[in-house]
Amino acid sequence: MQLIRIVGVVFFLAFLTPFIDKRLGKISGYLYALLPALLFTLLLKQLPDIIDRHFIIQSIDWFPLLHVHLSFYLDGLSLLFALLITGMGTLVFIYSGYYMQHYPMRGRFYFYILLFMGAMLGLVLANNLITLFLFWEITSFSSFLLIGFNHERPEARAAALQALLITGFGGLAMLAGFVLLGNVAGSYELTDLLQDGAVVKGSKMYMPLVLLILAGAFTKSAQFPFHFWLPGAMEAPTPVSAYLHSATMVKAGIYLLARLQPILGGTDLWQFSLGLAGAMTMLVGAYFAFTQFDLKKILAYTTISALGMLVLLVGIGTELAITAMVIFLIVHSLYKGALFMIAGAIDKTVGTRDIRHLGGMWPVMPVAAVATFLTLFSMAGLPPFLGFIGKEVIYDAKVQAPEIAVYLAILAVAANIFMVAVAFLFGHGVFFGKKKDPPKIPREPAIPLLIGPVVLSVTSLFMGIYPAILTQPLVLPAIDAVNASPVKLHIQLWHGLNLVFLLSVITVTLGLTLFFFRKPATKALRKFNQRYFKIEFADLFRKLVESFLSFTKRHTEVVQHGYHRFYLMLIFIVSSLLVWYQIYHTRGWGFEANWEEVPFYLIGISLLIITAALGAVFTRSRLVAIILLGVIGYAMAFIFILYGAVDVAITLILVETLVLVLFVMVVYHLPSYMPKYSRPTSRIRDGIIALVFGGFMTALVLKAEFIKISPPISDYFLKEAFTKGHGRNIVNVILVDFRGLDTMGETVVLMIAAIGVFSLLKLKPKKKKEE
Amino acid sequence: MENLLMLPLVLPVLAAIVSLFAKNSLNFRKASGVFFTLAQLAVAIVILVKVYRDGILVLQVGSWPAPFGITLVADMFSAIMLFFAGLIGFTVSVYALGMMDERRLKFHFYLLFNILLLGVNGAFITGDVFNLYVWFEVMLISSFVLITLGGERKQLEGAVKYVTINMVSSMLFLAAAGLLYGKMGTLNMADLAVKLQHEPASNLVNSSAMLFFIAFGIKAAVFPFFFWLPASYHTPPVAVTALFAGLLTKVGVYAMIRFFTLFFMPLGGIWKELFLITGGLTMLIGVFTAASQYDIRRILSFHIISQIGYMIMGLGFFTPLGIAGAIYYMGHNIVAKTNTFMVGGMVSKLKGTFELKSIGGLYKSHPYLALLFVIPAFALAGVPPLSGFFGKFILVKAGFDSHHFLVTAISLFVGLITLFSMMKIWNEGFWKKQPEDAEEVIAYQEKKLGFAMIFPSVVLALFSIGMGVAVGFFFDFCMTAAHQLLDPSSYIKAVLGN
Amino acid sequence: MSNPYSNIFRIAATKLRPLLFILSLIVLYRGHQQPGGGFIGGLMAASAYILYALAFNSAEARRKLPLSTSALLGTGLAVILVSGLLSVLAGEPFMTGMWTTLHLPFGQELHLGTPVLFDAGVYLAVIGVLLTIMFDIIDIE
Amino acid sequence: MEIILAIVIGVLYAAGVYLLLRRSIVKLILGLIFFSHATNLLVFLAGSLSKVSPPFVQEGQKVAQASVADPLPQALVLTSLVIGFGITAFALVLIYRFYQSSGTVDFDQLKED
Repeated sequence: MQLIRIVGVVFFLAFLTPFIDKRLGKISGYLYALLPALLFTLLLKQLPDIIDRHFIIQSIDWFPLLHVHLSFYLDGLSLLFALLITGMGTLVFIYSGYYMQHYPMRGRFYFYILLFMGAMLGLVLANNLITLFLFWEITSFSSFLLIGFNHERPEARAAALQALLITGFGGLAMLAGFVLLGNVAGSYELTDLLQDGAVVKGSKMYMPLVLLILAGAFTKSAQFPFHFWLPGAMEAPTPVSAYLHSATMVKAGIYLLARLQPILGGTDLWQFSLGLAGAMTMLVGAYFAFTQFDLKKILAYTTISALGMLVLLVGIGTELAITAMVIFLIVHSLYKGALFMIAGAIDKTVGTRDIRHLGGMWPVMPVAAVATFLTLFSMAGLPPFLGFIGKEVIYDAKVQAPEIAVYLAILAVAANIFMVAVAFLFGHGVFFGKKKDPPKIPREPAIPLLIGPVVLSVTSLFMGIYPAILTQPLVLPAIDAVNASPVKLHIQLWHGLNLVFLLSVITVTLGLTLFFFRKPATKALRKFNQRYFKIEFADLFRKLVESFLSFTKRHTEVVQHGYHRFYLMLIFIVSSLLVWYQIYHTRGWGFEANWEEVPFYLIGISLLIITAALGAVFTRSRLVAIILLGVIGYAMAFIFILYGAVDVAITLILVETLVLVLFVMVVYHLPSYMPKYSRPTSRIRDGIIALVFGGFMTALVLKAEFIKISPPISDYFLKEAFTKGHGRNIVNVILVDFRGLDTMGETVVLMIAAIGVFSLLKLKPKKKKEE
Repeated sequence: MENLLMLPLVLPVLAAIVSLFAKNSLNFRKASGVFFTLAQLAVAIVILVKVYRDGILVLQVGSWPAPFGITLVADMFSAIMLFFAGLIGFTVSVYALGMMDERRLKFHFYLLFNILLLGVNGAFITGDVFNLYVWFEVMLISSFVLITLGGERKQLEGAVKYVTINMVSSMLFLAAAGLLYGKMGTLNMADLAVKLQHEPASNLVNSSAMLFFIAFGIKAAVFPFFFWLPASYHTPPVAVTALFAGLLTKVGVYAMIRFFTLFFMPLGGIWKELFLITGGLTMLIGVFTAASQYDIRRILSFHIISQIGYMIMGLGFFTPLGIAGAIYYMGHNIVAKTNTFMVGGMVSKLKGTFELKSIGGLYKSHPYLALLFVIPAFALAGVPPLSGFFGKFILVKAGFDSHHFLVTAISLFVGLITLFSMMKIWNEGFWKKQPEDAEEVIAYQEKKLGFAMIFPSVVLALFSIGMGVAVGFFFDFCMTAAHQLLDPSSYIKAVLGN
Repeated sequence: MSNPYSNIFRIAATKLRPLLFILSLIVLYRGHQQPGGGFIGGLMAASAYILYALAFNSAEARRKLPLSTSALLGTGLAVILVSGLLSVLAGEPFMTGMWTTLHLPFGQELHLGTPVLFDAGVYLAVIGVLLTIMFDIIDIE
Repeated sequence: MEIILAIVIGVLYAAGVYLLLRRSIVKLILGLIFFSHATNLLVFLAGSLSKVSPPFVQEGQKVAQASVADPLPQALVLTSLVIGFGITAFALVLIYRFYQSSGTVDFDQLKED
């Protein structure tokens, strides 16, 4: 099987959506579902091979110089994820087929979500870290486009940007981490890296690279304190929430952690970071889920909690913990996907997702109610659902975790108590209790909306009842991949009466208690939140962005302030500092002032130039300034003649005259020159800057004069000007022959200057338009 | 065949001559203007292929042997830059067909355009220090005229700043060239390199080298010399800005890389540190300034600065990968930056303004424009698999390889802010609803976007994608160029003979 | 410009024009051997017309020109380019000097080469440039 | 004798810098002209000043005498002079138009928006 084709075909279909959607219109969603279904069966067929440890590795050279290959790897872990992605994908497409049928820009929706699915498949199948990163980023961006799908809502735009910035931040950190990892191990291929765990752990770069990679995984998987983008992401259409923000994209971080566990895991740093982040996230998510009103928000926070649990389990890293992680991953995907679909279905048919406006609806929508409750039982970890097994293994893993077992167990129980309560709150709130009057008359949601939840809850049930047949073959290869050593494990529903079972019982009991006292409890908690726990992370983030913006605004006002002469001033000051530093640094040149050699006329002419320059600087009359400028020009021509530069002198005199004429003609039109704009202090400041600048130029000239590293090439010109250049005026021969290209350029400059003058004077903006 | 190298210089001059004589037929002038840019692109491709296959191309102009006359040299680096100059020249000239108003076209727009390319081409292929000055001046004067063309008040105000600061830079460059000649007695780059290599006292050259750094720094718009750029780039018509944004600062970077790899960095001294510090600060300050803007052109202008920082940083690493990365990044940036400006121009054509606060709704009304924006914008932000991602990846790798962690971390952080700025344009201009109280937009009659505007943008977008997808292919050129730069013996041998 | 000097100025400008023009040609031709050359020659020739334009007006001076200013620019540039390309036709590198000797009557020899042609191109272009600039500026008044 | 000319160059640059830092746009142009004067003199000085006869090949000889001045800096100065002239002319007209459209010669009144 060509793995690249599995990924490629999804992208291919994505790029066809604009055409397909135009042709097929409303039914396109159902058709798209065929592709993930097909891929699901294809992947499932690989299962026996994978169980027999016949892994697939395929590679295409992409950027071999830097060891980047489009390489793919199918083992138990990637297969499990790929199955989840395609399986959930099938259901989500069926669901969207109905849900999205009247949405504006439906075509773009399918485009993005297919793009996402392809990227997600690529991510879990990639063998090369950089390839993985490529797909990782595409999931971020397609998620951005999907969260902001209702783009005319400011909240949607803000949430999309927030998610993108956070995951983008993590992505960049992760890229840095990958590059470091690649540098340490000499390869980006996971299959190579899996052999090199010891090298990596022993390297000096281990700590930075782990922290950087964790930043990527944690942001993507919404770990505390980056968790807040996930509730915000509920701005996306519900199929997106069901797919991306519960079952797949947020699991990418978990996948990565599990994938890298054999390479990076097992150290204190790893266990501590994952443990801390996971535990915090688990608690924070569960706690906040309890106090939400919006169904999707409730689910989002429970997702956060579950993600925390998964990270924690990867962090513990024992065989049992990994087992628990893998099982719970499946459990969670099944129930969370189903619940989101239910929430969306209710929203669609009833018109609201606010739990305060819902209630007593089981008589009108019995199928939905049954599916929901089956799902919720799994979520609450009741037997005989897969959720029960999941929870049992989790407790088992924690009880048996080294050293910190007690604390972990307590944390897990605490979080699960909230989960149980939330599960009942959700189910009860929607289907039992008083009937309220929601915006639309409640009825059974359409069949396509229910297929997903029903399939998922039934799967969950059967996987719980027949763990050996259904669960084990799926789970074992994955565990095997993470532990990188074959695992013998027997998964069963009933473990017998032991500590773990006791914990389960406690959890359910306390959860139910919390549920029964929900009214006082939520009230108290909300009050508590208002008073003591005010931090809204999303707000905090928004403030961070805003203060960054106002910082940049101030920064801009400082940097690009608009005063031209201060720009110049800064340039002059920095130049002076840099050049003086260099002159000081390379000061080894013999410099001796020899005033005796200087002929008197040279002193005279120099004094003339200096005086004229000072005069031109300080005069208040522009006419005097212009005349003095002319004097300088002619004096310079004199110097040129003294040193044998006849042509230069003639040209300078002519040019100087022309410039004077031009100056007079132009300045004639300007208002009388030079009102006294500047204060004495600024004059002194500018004077100092000018002297420092002029000073280094003098120093450089002297330096050039006293250092002659090699004889000039012009001897050649003296020899060849007449014999080969047929001219006696060597300067002219240089201009038209030896360096004729310079003269060509020079002529072009003149020509453009002329055109510039012409267009400046002749092409003026039309009067009637603005200004 | 060595005369091939004269074509990048002869063709634009020919274009100018044609334009001067065809005074009365605007259509002919337009057609020939575009034709000559296309011809330059074709020549550039031929040169690139030839240099890649057969090694460095050299033309001794006037048959004068190397250190004495002017030598035109195309090594890989030059050829790559020449190619991008041709690509941008051609695409922008087509774009200008749709964007420029008739009046400006009448006033020799295409002549100026071609002469600007002459300056750029000349700068890329000359092997002579003073000749480089001349081409800089050609480039500069035509950019002066292009920036003022039309004579609107804002243009003139921006131009005065642009002109003065750039003239100061030119003078410093000229002074540095003069001082270098005074010490070394030669102007030919290869000859200079040889003389500096074998001279124990050559580090004394370093202080005039600082003048080169400042002069090129101003041209390349690095911190703290960049002020002229944001002060002026938003004033001329967007076709002009697109051309400038893509090419002009890169010529400064080109000169910086050329001079410092060939002459000064092997001498030792503070150059590496200076480049890393300048690069880091340029990235940061440019990107911060961009984040606060709300005018599309100003956002993009400030990002030019920040992205120059990446290239300077790559030079500062001074490893083959670093320099190749800088070259690759330069190519990527030339393409993507020009394209974002082009899309910005189309937005203004539709809405009559560049002010993000007044526009919106383009995602809904012009989906293909949204797509055209997203590609270069994502490329700039470094999203895989577009060109910018690999630019960033290579530089990060080069930075980590050479243990420059801080500046590399800064470059990653800057990538994030760049993403933020690009998404700001996206959120405000494309996703947001068209604000109903934006007077200038309401008063404006929406213009249609013609093929001439869209086509070049599509070409550049495909190029951004291609440079990413086929990164191995493109980077091969850059790597060859970097090896040539770091081991100048082949360059020297090609120019001077044995 | 109706002061008593203007008439004298006009007469001077009219008389000087051909004189300066011929002088400029000499400067151009001698340039390769003696001080002078295309730029200086061009400047002198241009000043003939600039004086004329100052004495009368730019429109009058334009009329006296054999070619329009932009055609002068174009011709100048074209001559430069041709002088460089001649050697290319002969298979030599761009801008290689090609020399030939013309035998004039009375035993005179005229040594002609592409560099001289090049200088003539500069000469023409410089005239075009200066006249464009000066005429336009004179037109401001 | 270099030292005196080096000082002249320094003074010209200083004068240029000082004028460039003024608010008046006319002084800005003056400053630029100073800058280009200073630079031309500097480039000229870069050749050695010890030989002073003009660089010509004498009649009847085929090779110039060794005592002639270095012709290359002269050629460079010539080129840069001419280029400088073109740019100065353009800049002059630019400030004229600048004044015409903005009505001021004071640079500080023009902050970018």
